[in-house]
Amino acid sequence: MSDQASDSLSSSPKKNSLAELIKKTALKKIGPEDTVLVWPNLVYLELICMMVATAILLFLSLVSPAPLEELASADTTPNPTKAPWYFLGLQELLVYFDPWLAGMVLPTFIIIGLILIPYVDPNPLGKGYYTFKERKFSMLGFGFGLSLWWILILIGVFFRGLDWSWYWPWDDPHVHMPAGAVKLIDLQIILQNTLGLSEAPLVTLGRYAVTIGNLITWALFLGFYAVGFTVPFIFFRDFYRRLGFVRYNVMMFFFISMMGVPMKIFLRLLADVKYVLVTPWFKF
Amino acid sequence: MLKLLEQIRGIVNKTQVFKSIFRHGYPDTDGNRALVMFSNVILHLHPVRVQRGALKIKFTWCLGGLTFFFFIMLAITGVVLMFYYVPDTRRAYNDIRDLGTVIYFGSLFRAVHRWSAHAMVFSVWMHMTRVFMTGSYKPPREFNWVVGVILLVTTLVLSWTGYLLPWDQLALWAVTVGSKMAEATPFIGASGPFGPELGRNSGNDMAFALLGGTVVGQSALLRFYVLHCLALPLITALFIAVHFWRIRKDGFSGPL
Amino acid sequence: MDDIWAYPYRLGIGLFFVVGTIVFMGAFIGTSLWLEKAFKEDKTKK
Amino acid sequence: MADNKGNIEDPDVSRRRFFTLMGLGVGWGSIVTALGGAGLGAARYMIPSVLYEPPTVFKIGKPENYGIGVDTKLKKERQIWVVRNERGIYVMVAICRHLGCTPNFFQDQSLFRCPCHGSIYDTHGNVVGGPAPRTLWRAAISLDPVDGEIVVSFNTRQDPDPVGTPEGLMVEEAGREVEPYFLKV
Repeated sequence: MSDQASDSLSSSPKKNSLAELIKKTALKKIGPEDTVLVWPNLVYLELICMMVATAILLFLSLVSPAPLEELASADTTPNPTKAPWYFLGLQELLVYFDPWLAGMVLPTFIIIGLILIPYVDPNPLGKGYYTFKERKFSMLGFGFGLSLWWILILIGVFFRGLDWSWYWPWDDPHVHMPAGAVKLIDLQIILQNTLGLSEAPLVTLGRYAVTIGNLITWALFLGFYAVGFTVPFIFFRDFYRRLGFVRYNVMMFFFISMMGVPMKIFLRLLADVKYVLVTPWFKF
Repeated sequence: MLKLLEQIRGIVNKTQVFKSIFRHGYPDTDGNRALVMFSNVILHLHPVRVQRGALKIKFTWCLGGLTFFFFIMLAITGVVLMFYYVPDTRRAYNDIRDLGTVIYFGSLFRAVHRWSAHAMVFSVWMHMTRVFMTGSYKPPREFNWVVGVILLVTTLVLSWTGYLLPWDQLALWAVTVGSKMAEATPFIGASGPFGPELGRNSGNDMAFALLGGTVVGQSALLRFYVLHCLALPLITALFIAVHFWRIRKDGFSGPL
Repeated sequence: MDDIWAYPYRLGIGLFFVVGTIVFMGAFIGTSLWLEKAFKEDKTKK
Repeated sequence: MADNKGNIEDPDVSRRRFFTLMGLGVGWGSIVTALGGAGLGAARYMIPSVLYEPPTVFKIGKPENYGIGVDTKLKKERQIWVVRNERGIYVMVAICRHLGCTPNFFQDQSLFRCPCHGSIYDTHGNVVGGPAPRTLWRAAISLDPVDGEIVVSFNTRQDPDPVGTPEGLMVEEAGREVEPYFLKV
């Protein structure tokens, strides 16, 4: 995730940024006057930190003890069932994606994506100090993913009520929302109906009846990735060059997938699309 | 009065017992302050000297240290809670209720355990955000970021396994949902993509291995208990050790 | 597309989603800018 | 001994090299095999062969006890709904196909709604809203020849591939009302 690319594109000519780079990354001499003894400076700081944290924990525990719900029973699910706050982002994703995707594949992507961050970020600037200007792309990219996660958690905590329906703060949380106000439709059926395509399958592969609409959704899905990979390659060639072939492709795969998540959510919200792509084995 | 205390300290510091435990004098001279970091196993997590910038609260926000502190807190309160808990579906719920009603400070220990868990998840996220913001994952510290991500995962799995133990409604349904997700894993879950094609069914898939059965019942409770109280804390502690070791070897990334 | 403001609040949720994400990103970038500035000022003071 | 470039090698060295390589291969091979075997064994160990779980075949009384519509009285005890329509009886499993929560039946709307993630099913089990990817299961049922009670085989379940329609995920009803998932009584 480089942003020198965007830096050199936008503001300073290349020479300057190179000189700056060398200046910034040159080994700094650390003399004894720049360091302090850990005892007592750091050790006492840590002690104070721990005392404060203990005090806060004790206070919270006394004010709000751990809850205990009714005895577990397999026949009645509490309504609504909310996981602890840190899993509500995941629970909210499950509304928009099938369990295999929201529950397994997307979390795995998030974890692998996080692990890969240091290996796809070739920018030597911004190491060990706060900066936004020297690494705009990586800050914006990471910030976007983080914000998505937090907004999903926020929605799960405060805006979901009975039957996992959406409740604004001014809605009565004790009244069930009407069901089935909106019908969700697969994208290929929307295409079939609006373009007047035939519903008859072109080919049948076992359980898989491939229709024209289905092929178009495949094209749209693969096209989304294709465009995502090519556009930066053509228009931000410097960006590509700095990353190199492997880094660029790995990074872009996760980046495009991340952008796909809110896109699918919006397709669901604004166009009532249930699945973008349907096969007998998986749907999303 | 102060003088008297100092005299007592002087005598204590010279006794054979004190010298056998601590290999340094009272850390009021630079020499002893360095020696205390060398010779004390816990303080040895630190270097002798740090850059001035590493002390800035505004730089680290103490988040990594706090996460570790919450982990210690969880270990201590967790051991205390284990004295009164039996992982049996017929007993577990009542054991937890007893903690709140008939055991002195039982409710407090449980509350501290729970709040520490929330706090630990939060501080792990915040620590990660901070490390990203300061670019502290950049070479040569890439691998320590990876270890950090693993610690994030174990923290989340620890909390997930933890909340099955009270055997209340939240416990049962959170784990039911989680095990259904495992069942939906591609290739190794019975309802996941290509799972049935590869011969997975409810008797041999991922969720079955996780729960030790087809429903969230006794064997699932025992499995989660073992994972939560033994296996995962050990794994987490191991990775924390690696995490700290790498910080010591690679140094702080902080400013001067 | 009959009344998209009514339940299930599709447009409302969508807007909330966008605005919320922007606010969180603003907080993230803002914090980083603030800390950057704070550390620069520290340096000049020394 | 000569390789293809015509260089002559000392046969002793080459033989020693061969044995060293073979020794290394055998050594590392057996370590990998042993560790792999141990890993597979551990994985198999985690999958129990005998389960101590409640019975999955049980009786739910005579067909006459169930009137037209959805009967929810066995949801608590057995996690099933018994449904009778004009043609006969079928038994639906009260497990949401999304993530396994227990949906609630709303008599006024004739809908099942799941409290976990908001899936909505109609009385046939078709998905008419929410994230559920498949229709509700129907359990296999039969009549006991001795006392005439309905025998439910909880783990033998009908699970056809649904078709996406503007109305939701649907399965043709005629195809579902077949033995052993339907009783014409």
